[in-house]
Amino acid sequence: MSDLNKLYKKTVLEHNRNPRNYGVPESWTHHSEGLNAVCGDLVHVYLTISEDCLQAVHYAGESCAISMASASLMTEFSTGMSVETWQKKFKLFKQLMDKNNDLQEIGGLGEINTLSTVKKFPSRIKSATLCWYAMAAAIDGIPNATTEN
Amino acid sequence: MSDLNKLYKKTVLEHNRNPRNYGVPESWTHHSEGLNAVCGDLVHVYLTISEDCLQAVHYAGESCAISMASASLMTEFSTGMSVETWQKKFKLFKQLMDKNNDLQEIGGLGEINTLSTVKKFPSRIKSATLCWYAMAAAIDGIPNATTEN
Amino acid sequence: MLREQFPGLQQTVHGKPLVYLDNAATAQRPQRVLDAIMDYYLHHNANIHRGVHSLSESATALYEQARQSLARLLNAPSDKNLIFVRGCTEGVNLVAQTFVRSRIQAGDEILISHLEHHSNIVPWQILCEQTGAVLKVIPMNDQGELQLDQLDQLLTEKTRFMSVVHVSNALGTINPVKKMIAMAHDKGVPVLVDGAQAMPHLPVDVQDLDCDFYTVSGHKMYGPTGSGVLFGKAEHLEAMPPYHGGGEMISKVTFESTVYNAVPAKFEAGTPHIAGGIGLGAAAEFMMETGMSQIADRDQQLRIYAEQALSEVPGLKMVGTAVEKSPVFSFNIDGIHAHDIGTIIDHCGVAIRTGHHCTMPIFQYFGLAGSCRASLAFYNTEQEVDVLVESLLKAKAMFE
Amino acid sequence: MLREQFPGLQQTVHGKPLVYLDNAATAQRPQRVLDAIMDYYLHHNANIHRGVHSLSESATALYEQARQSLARLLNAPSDKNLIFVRGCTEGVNLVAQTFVRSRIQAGDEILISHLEHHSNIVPWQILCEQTGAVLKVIPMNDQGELQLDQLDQLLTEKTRFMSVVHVSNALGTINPVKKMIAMAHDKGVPVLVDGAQAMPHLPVDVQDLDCDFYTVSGHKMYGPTGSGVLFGKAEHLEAMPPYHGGGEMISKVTFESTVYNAVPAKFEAGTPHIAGGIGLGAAAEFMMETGMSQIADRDQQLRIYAEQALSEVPGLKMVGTAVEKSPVFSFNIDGIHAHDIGTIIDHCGVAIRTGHHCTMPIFQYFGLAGSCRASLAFYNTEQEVDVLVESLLKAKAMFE
Ligand SMILES: Cc1ncc(COP(=O)(O)O)c(C=O)c1O
Ligand SMILES: Cc1ncc(COP(=O)(O)O)c(C=O)c1O
Repeated sequence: MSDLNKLYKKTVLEHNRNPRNYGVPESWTHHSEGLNAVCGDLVHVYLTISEDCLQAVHYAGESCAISMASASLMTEFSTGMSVETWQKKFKLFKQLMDKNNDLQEIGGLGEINTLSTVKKFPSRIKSATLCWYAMAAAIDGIPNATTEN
Repeated sequence: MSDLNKLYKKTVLEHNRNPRNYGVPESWTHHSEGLNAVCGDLVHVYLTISEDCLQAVHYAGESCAISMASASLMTEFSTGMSVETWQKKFKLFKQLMDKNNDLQEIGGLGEINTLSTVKKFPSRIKSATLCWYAMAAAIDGIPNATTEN
Repeated sequence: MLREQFPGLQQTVHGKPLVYLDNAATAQRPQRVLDAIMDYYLHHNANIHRGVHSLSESATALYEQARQSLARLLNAPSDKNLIFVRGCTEGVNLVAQTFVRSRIQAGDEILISHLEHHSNIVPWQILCEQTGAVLKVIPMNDQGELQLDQLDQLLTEKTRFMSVVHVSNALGTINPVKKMIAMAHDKGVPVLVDGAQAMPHLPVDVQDLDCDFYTVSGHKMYGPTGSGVLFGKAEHLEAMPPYHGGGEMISKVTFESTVYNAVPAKFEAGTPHIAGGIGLGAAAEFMMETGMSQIADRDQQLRIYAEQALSEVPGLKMVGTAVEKSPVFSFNIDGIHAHDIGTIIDHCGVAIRTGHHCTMPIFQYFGLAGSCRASLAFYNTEQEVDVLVESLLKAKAMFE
Repeated sequence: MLREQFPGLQQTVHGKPLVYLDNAATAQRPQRVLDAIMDYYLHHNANIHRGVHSLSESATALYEQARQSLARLLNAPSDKNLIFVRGCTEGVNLVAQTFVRSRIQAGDEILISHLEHHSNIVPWQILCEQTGAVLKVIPMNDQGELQLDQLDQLLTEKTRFMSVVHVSNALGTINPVKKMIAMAHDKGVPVLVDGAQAMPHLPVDVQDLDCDFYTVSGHKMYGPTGSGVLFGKAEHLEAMPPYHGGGEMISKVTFESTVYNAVPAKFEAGTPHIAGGIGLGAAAEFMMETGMSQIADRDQQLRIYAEQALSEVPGLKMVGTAVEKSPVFSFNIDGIHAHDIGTIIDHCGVAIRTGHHCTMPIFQYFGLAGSCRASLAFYNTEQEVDVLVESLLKAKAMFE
C-alpha cells in the first residue's frame, strides 16, 4: 500500500466521514481554539473535566481531513481518561509525530498510531497535531493554541 | 607586444617619468579639480586662456601612471590650441575612449591615440579620461569634475 | 521544443512524470540560466565594480550587461533606471521606506487594492504605523476584478502614493494598470506596479505604462532565486534618500559625512547577488528571444483549454473569474479540503499550491480559508492539464 | 588536496595560472557548493514553506537543514537564532533599522571603531541622521590596532549600541572582540560583530563570544553570492520589530491589522534566495569537515610565509602591522601607484585588489589614497606567494 493510501484510506477517511464527538456541546468546563493561520487550519476543543477526569471531549472547526480525523480520533481516545494520564499520552504523541525519528508506533497510543504516516508528508504534520496542542492548552486554561513557530 | 606593454611601455612611462607642465603654475585664469573618489584618482587642471586661446595648460595631483601620463600628454597636446578646436578634440577623444567601439586611433589626436589601449582594461578607462573632463569643466568655469556616474 | 530547455521539468515525482503547475510560486529555469550562473562561478568568480584584475573586470561586465538586458526587456529608458533587488518584496519595501517615507505625513493616504499579495500590503501597513498615514483599498467584485468606477473617488487630495498589482497571483486577474496609472497621475499621485506575476506572462513596457516604479521577482520569471529588479523613473531615483548603507553605494566616506554614489549604485549597498544578476540577465535574453507576445499567446491558449477542462470536474468551484486572466486557477472542490487535494494529487506527480497564497484578504472576501491553485507557464501542455483533471477526479473518488 | 575542490582556481589569466589573492573581496567556492545549488535547481526547484507538493517539501527541508548547518558552524543555541540575509551589509542594516532604531533617541550614542568597513559605518550614519543619535569611534594606532585603553571611557551612559568588526578587511587586524563585548556588557551595551572577514578564517562561537548579533557574508565564506546569515540572541529577535513586510513574515493579514510570524520567519519576508541558503549550508558543512582550526592554522602558516616574502620587496611599505593578523596584506610600493601595480601583476595571473577597500577612514588615518591588498585563503600556496613577489618585482622593473 502506498504511503498516500496508508495516510488516507481506512481510519482517516472513516473518521472524516463519521466524525466522533463533533460539534459544540451544550456545556463544557474548558475550551481552546487552535489556529494555524498560515495553512488555515482551525479547530476548537471543548472539555468537561471533573475530578481530574476528562468526562467529555468535543471538537469543532473546519480543516483538512487529516486535521479533522486526528481530532475525531483524539476525542475518542481521550474520553474517560484522567488528565494526568492524558498528559503522559500527549508526550508520547509528540514523540510519535516528531519527524526527527521514524517511529511508526508507540505502545499505549492505540489507533492514534495510524497518524504516524503523516511524517512522510512533513507539510501536513501540523494538521495532525493542532488538535492535541489545542487540547493541552484547554486543560491549562489557555484560550489559544498554535503549532506554528 | 602585449597589451600591457603597449599600455605602459613607451609613451605612458616616459610621460610618467618626465611629466610635462606638471605643478601649480604661478597664475591661471581657469581651474578645476577632477576627483574619482571611488578609485582615489585626483587631478587639478590650471588654464590660462586669453583671446579664446589656451595659452598655458598645467596639471597637478596624485594618481596612477595612466592618469598622470594622460594629463601630461593632454597639456602638451592642448597648449596653444583655440578653445573651440580643443572642444572638438575633446569630442574625438571621448569617441576614442568609448569602450563600445574598438577604434585604435582617430585622425587629429596625434600621440593621444596611444591611450586607446586602455580600453582593453575597462577599470582603468576613467584614469585616462579624468583630466580631460577636469579640463572641460575648467573651461566651463565648473570647479569640480568626475567621470563617475 | 522550448520545454526541453527546462531541465527541472524532466523528472518524476512518486514515480510519475512531474506536472509542475506551481509556477506562480516559482518558475522552472531554462538551462541557459543555470549555465550563466555556473559560468560566473567557474570562469569569472570575483567581486564586481572595483577590481582592476581580469576576473573582476569580466564579472563586472557580465553583471552590467545583465542590467542592460533587463532594461531592454522592460523597455526602460536606460539601464540606470534599474536597481537589482532580492525580489518583488524587497522592491516594494525599498520604495516604501525611501521614496514614500520621505514624502508622507500623518493623515496622508496610501492606496492599494483588494487583490494585493501580502508583500504589497504589509510594507504599507508598517509605513502607516511609522508615519500615521492611512491605508485605503480599491475594492473588488465577485469575479475578482477591481471596481475601477470607485478609483477616481479613492484618489483624494490626501493620496500620496498608489501601489497596485499588475496580475493577481491568487486569481490570475490582469488589472488595467495603464488606465489606473493615468487616473492616478491626473491627481498627481505616483504609482508602483507589482509585476511579480505579470513579467513571466506579458510584454511589459514601463515607458508605455508610464509607471513611476515597477518591480519584478527573478525567480518567477525563469531566473535565479534571490534576484529581481526595481525600475524607477530617473527623477525619483535621483531625489530619493538611499536605502541600505554600505559598500558600493557611497563615493566618499569620513566619520563626519558621506557622499552617496550615483544612481543606481546609491541603492545597491554591499556585495550584490552577482550570480543572480547575471542569471537574471540570461533569463531576460531567453524571454526576449522566445518573444513575450509568443509567451502571452501560448499562455492564453493554455488558459482557455484549462478553463474548459476544469469546468468539467463535478463539484469544482472556480474562485476568480475575471474576463482578463492569466493562466492561474484558484478553485475548491465540494467536500474535500484543499490541503488534502494537494497531498493526493502530488502522488499523481501534480504540483499545485494550496492555502491562501499570501493573499488572505482575497479569501476573506470570498469567505474561504483558501483554495487549490494551479498556475501554468508557457512550457506546460494540454496533456498536463488533462493529468491535473484526472488526478482531481481520483481525489474525489477517494473521498466518496 | 583541498585546493582541487575549488574549480574556480583551475584556470589561466592572460595565459598564466590564476593566482587568486582577492579572497577578502570574495572567495572561490568548492565544487560541493556549486553541486548543492544545481541540485536545488534540477531536482528540488520549488518555493519553500507553504507547499504541500513533494518538490516544495524537499526544497523546504534542504533550506532548513542549511540553517541547521550554519547554527552548528556558529555554535548558535538554535537554528531559530539565524536569519538568512543577502550578506553582511544587509545584516548590519537590519539590526540598525529594527533593534537599534526602536530603542534610540536624539543625543544617544552608537559606538563603532576606526577599523570598520563602510558597511558598518554608513548604516549608523543614516540611523544617526534619522534619529539625532551621535556616532562615536574607537581610535586605532599606527599598527592598525584598536586603542582599547580608550574603550571603557567611550562606553558612556549614553551608549546604546556598539558595532565592531571582528577582522579588518583592509589590514587583517584581528580584534579581541570577546573582551570588547564583555566591556560593553558591563555597561549594559549590546554588541553586533561584523564577522565578514572572520568566519572564512577563524572558529567562531557566538555563545562563547556572548555577542548580541553576529553577521557573515556567504560569498566570503566559500558560499554563493547573495547569501549570508545574521545571528541574534533569541530575546532580541523576539522583541525587535520586523524588517521587510511581505509574504512569509506574517501569520495573519487583514487590511486593518497584521499578526507577525514567529522568529526567524518574522525577518524573512518574501521568497528568499533559496539556492543561496542551500549552497551556504553546503559551505558550512565543507568548513566544518575541513575543520575551522585546521583552516586557521593553515592561514597563519601562509601569513608568516607571505609576511617574510613581502618584506624582501625593496620599497614595499606594509600598512597595518597588528600582532594578531589574518593573512591580509595591505601595502604600497614607492613610486608606483597601486592601480598600476594591480593592472601589471594581473598580467602575471595575480589577482589582488587596489584602492581603499571600502575603508576610506583607515586610509585617511594613514594619509594614503589606498593600497594594494593581497588577501589569502587556506587554499593558496607558498608558491603563489612567490609568484606575487616576482610579479611585484617585474612591476618595479617596468617603472625603473
Ligand atoms: C569587514 C567587512 N564588513 C562588511 C562587508 C560587507 O559585506 P558584503 O559586501 O558581503 O555585504 C565586507 C565586505 O567587503 C567586509 O570585508
Ligand atoms: C503578486 C505578487 N507580488 C509579490 C510577490 C512577492 O515576490 P517575492 O516573494 O519574490 O518577493 C509575489 C510572490 O508570490 C506575488 O505573486
